[in-house]
Amino acid sequence: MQGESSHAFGLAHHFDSFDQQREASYLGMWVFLVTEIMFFGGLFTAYVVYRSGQGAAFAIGSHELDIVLGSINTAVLIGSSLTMALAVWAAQTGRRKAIVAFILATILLGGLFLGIKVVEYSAKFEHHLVPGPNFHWQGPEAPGVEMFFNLYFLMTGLHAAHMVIGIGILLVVAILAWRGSFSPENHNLVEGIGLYWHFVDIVWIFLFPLLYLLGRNIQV
Amino acid sequence: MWKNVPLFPEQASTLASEVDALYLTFLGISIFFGLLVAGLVIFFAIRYRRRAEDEIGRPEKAGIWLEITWSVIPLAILLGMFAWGAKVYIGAFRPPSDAVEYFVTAKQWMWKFQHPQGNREINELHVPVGQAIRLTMTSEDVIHSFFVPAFRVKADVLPGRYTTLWFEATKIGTYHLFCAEYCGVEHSKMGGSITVMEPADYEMWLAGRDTGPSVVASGQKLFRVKACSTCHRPDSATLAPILHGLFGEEVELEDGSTQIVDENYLRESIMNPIAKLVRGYKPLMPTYQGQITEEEVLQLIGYIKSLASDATENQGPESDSSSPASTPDEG
Amino acid sequence: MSEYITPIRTYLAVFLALMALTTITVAVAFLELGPFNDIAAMGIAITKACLVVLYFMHVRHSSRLTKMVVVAGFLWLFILIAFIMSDYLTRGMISLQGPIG
Amino acid sequence: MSDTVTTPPRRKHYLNVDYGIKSWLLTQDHKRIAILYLISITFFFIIGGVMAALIRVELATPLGDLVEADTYNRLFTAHGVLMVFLFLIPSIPAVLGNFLIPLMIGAKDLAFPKLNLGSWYVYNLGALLMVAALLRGGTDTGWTFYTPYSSTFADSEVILTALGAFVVGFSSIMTGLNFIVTIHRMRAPGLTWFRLPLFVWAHYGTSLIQVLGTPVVAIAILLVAAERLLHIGIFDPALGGDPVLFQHLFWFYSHPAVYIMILPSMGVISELIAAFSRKRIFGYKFVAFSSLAIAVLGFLVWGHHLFVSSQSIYAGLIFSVLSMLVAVPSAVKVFNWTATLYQGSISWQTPMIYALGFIGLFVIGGLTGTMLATLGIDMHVHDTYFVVAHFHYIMVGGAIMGYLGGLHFWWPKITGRMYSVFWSKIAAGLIFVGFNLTFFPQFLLGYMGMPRRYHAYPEEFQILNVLSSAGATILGLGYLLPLIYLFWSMRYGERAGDNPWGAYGLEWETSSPPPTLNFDEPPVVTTEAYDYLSLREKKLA
Amino acid sequence: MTEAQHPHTGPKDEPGLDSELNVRDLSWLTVGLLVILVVAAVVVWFIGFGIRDRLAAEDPPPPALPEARMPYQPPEPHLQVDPRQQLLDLRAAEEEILSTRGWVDETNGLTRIPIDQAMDLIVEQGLPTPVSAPEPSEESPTGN
Ligand code: HEA
Ligand code: HEA
Ligand code: HEC
Ligand code: CUA
Ligand SMILES: [Cu+2]
Repeated sequence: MQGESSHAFGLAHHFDSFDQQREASYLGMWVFLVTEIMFFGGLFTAYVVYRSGQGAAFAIGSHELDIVLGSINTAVLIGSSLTMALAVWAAQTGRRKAIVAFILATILLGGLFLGIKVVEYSAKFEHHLVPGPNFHWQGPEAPGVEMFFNLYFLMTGLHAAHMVIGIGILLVVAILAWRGSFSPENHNLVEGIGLYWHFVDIVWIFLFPLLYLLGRNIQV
Repeated sequence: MWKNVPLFPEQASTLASEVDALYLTFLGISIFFGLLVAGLVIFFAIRYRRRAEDEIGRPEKAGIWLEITWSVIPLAILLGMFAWGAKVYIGAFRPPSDAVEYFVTAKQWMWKFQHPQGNREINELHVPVGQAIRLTMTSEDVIHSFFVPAFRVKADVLPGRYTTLWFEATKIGTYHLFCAEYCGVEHSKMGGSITVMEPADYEMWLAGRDTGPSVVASGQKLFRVKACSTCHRPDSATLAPILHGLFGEEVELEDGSTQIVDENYLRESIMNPIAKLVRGYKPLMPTYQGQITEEEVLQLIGYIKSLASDATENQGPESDSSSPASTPDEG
Repeated sequence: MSEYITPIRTYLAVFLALMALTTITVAVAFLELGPFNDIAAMGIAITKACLVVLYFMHVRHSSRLTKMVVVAGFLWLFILIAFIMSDYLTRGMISLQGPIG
Repeated sequence: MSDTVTTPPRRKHYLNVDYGIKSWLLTQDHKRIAILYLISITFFFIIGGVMAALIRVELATPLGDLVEADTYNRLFTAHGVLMVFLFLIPSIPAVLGNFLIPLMIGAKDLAFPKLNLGSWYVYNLGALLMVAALLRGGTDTGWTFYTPYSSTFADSEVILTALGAFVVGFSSIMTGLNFIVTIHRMRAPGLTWFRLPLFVWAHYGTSLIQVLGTPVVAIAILLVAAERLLHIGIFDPALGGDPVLFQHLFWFYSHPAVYIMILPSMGVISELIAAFSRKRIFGYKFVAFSSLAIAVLGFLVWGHHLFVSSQSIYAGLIFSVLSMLVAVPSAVKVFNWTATLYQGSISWQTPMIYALGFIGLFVIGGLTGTMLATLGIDMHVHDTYFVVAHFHYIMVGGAIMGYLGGLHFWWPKITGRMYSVFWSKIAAGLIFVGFNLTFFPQFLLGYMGMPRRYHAYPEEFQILNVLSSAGATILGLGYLLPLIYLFWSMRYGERAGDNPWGAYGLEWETSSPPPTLNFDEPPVVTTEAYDYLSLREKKLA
Repeated sequence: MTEAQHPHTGPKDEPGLDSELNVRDLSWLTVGLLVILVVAAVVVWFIGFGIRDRLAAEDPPPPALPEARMPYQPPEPHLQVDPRQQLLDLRAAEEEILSTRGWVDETNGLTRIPIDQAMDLIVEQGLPTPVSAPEPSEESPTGN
């Protein structure tokens, strides 16, 4: 990266203006997010296909998930999106300390999300509702319930992996922000990780109803 | 040497000629467009060769109508081929309701068959000719694919599901069966054969699992044993009518009427020859009623049907079919 | 064109809207609406996603190119799912006259 | 000895501006990165080609006598995987695209130079994984990795190979992303979209496909690895899963992927035809839009690989009719190229020989593709050598001809040297003849019913196989020649001027080789694309 | 290099300006594409089911005897279709018999007990000595 500890990022040699650099960076990040849409899309497709074939089993499986923890997690993640947006605002307006503060808040909330997920996962492990050879389910529709949990772990696992990577990058960005690398002219990295983080939030916005809320109207 | 260069598989099912017609038509269209484009390219490349170092070409205005024309015409051709292909395809995958159901299980690296009567086979399937047959297939392990080039049918065989294909064989013979979906080490060896038999032969085969000599070969033997050949010679019509090429022809009877020679006529001629006396012959042929079983009649009929009108053909062993793609007949 | 800076109150408003929608979607899940359960859940999720995209991700005030990119992404996902479902929903309709044993 | 003429200092360009391995491995110059890619993909082309040679030697006899069945299966899998993922998909975009796009649009570099270098390293990481898999015995699933064989039954290095493909996919995504942003945001003043070279339009379409399609195969591969490693039976029928879902996800990418392989080649052909007819491409806008049409429509046809795999008949009908639709933009291009030749000033230089060869072979490959899209034909020839012939015609006879043509066209620009014209024409001829001899018999074999991926086959197929193998030898020799004379020319070839072909394009207005920042003065564009008239006037002025 | 000499290209002069992107045309193109897809789906529906129905009309009427109607199963034994599942079912059935109580022969008063219990009983009481009539209730299960 250019710049020593207290120098802000400047203009790359192949760009003509800060505006051009910012627009390129923003567009590039969005193109990357489109690839992420398609990446998660494969799993969403599997979910739709299999759910259309065995809706009852999926509803039964969904009942085993903790809707309270899931809802809390949704709120936490939305909150972290808010703090992330505020971090970008701070970068736009050149508030160095605020950037760091908001990014740290985002990291904390993200960590909280992951922590709750760990709690949920261990509950599943205890009940043998884990993908792989150790799966065990006493009730009806065992094959379909196993498929539901396969998808649950794959989708939330991929999502969690994205969050871990996001938190890692946020740490780096926080350090860079502390060193004063960002300015209102060039804070593309903050905007970029912001876009990424919001995308992860959007994935969860879809995962939550699909996994946790289906079949709640049925008494099981 | 060229006789051995295979270019086309045999047509052994009702589907085969449809597929071949579709293919050849499309091939013709492709050759046309290929030659058209290649011809134009070569012609222009020669005609407009660069003659001076700094020569440049003459740009013309693009014409939207030209673009539309050469978009719409290929599209129309392609849509036509699509529709025709769709018709053949649906016909191939939708079995008629009277198709007899056989069961097939594929596993690495063999095919297991079960006839509706209960007989089971491995890697070989015997079927009667002229009967719509529907195969209900599944796999025990990985995806395989049931492919008989002579029938032009193919369908993947999946684990945990039933897939269906159907065919109606039209020609006696033995045809390759291939596995057409990669399934592991012995994928190349996961083949076999489909043997198409006369219905009578098929029944015999089912009953005793003894294929025995075919109808035609048995008929040929009977023709000698029952002394038919003492009178019916292939080269002389003095004593008795020549039977070669007789099947399907019209004959003139004593009373002036004509009749087409079909199976019923042949049977009647064997069992009660005087009833249908052929014009120009004395009533010398004895009746074989009581001296010959129905099965033997069928065999004789089968043999007579197989006699080509080439009178030089006589006592050589008759092969059921000669297809370049057939494996050695398993008799 | 210089960057548009979203005011904080907009962010807060969107945040509250998202929270409200989350509460609604959880509550509605417990009602018996037949097929509309799914439609409601997805509709609310799509609304939330739109809010995040437009405001948190600044798409509302970005170039038309960006908007096209976003639309293209979701359109492609829709194509993936729709075409694959066109297979699964129509299996066995034309080829077989009926289920087999 | 005063007043002597001192030799001017050697002109600095991107090749000699800096020496040393670090200056190459840490470069951010798109031109050097293109050379790095050239080395990598050539290396893997040779390995994939050697495997093809082994396959053809084995197939010359009906019995499986050269190698064991298991080895043969690993051979064709490696051949397909290496040729598709490590050679053909990156080939033109990562070599010619990387080198030329900034030049063609008058920019100093791509939008994200570090990402560009990163993409090369990611490519090598993926390639390393695949090589590791090969050294440990390779995989035997075929390049299509169909489940449940690949996820449950195969006893080979599936995970390593699959992860290799996964990683290489990201390299492809990075390149595509870079190109999209660059083409949108970094064009020179005056360079509107409809003044762009068609090469750029073609790469734009390609990049769209790379970005939208690759992630889906990535997740499909990941799921196979998960099913294999962790036994998460996502495609397991016992759990209500469907192996055909894998096929859907795989082909959702892999059909558009084949358009990734051909579109850049078509872009090259447009440039070659324009340059060697000294004429604007006829129907420029139509050719430009057809690149986008192929990119978009190419996403709607993948089910034509599943016609007999228990996909619903109705879906089969849809995919078939849409496949007919996607053939039309290709037809439009072919006709427009042909029309460009009319009243052109046609020079039979080597790149043009490749371009004209491309047109013929692409038409054959494409028409046989539409035959495959016809349901009634595909059900007979699916998974036979007819399909193998179709795709080799269009990938080798088409895409690779375009690649070689482009390499021969821009070689003087890239290296500053010219190669032996005589040997280049011999090679082109050998390749054309060898290629047709190799793959034409395979159409006949396929219709006869010889299935794909067969190690041993019935005797009656032998003579056509022998013809095919003979052709493969000639083809191999044909490919050997450019390797030799192009390499030789880098040291001993005649030095080339800025514009040895007299072609139109921003890349020809800078020196050969170009300076690191591409242009001494940032260009401003005032003419339409392929405006040879203005080019001649400028030269005369 | 005045403004008049080169038109806007958009981004490099003024980033973010989308004079280059004809959103209106692109939107109509997308709509057009979706319309084509829908039309194709509908037309193909009619073609597909039309051809199917025409084929169905050519089918012979079903045979009078219900046994002769397709589909029917061939006589036992059937082809093995899923050996893994069959084995699982077999093991489950055996496990069921081995681990539960139940009647073996109700008319003769023969029951079975779980095998663990039987093993414990044998350890306590020793192996049963051969007698002429079988001992009820202490018999280890005979299974199938
Ligand atoms: C560069 C790669 C490339 C390209 C460009 C294409 C282009 C096309 N392909 Fe091909 N294809 C492959 C690579 C490619 N393919 C590969 C690798 C496989 C096999 C994968 C595997 O299983 O391993 C495959 C397999 C494949 C199948 C599946 C076969 C099977 O497995 O059963 C089908 C079926 O529809 C198909 C169709 C088409 C069509 C319609 C086109 C069209 O886009 C072609 C359009 C071009 C033309 C039509 C020619 C120009 C037009 C004219 C001269 C005008 C006049 C034309 C008419 C009137 C028609 N291809
Ligand atoms: C992507 C591009 C690509 C390219 C360029 C090629 C190039 C070639 N391919 Fe291949 N091929 C595929 C992609 C490609 N292929 C794919 C995807 C499959 C399907 C795999 C599967 O089923 O899973 C396949 C499968 C395939 C098969 C079918 C295997 C089977 O189903 O059992 C065959 C058989 O002939 C074949 C042959 C060849 C030949 C002879 C070449 C020649 O063009 C190669 C020529 C190149 C060289 C020979 C190397 C360079 C030359 C030298 C180093 C000189 C010295 C060498 C000699 C003199 C021999 N290929
Ligand atoms: C699917 C492949 C297969 C076919 C076909 C097959 N077998 Fe076997 N056979 C096996 C396997 C695997 C074993 C070893 C596993 C076992 O004992 O259950 C075996 C074991 C045997 C054994 C016992 C060997 C021992 O050491 O206990 C005999 C006897 C036998 N087969 C006879 C036959 C006969 C006779 C036929 C043909 C009519 C036949 N098999 C066909 C796979 C096959
Ligand atoms: Cu079974 Cu290939
Ligand atoms: Cu395809």
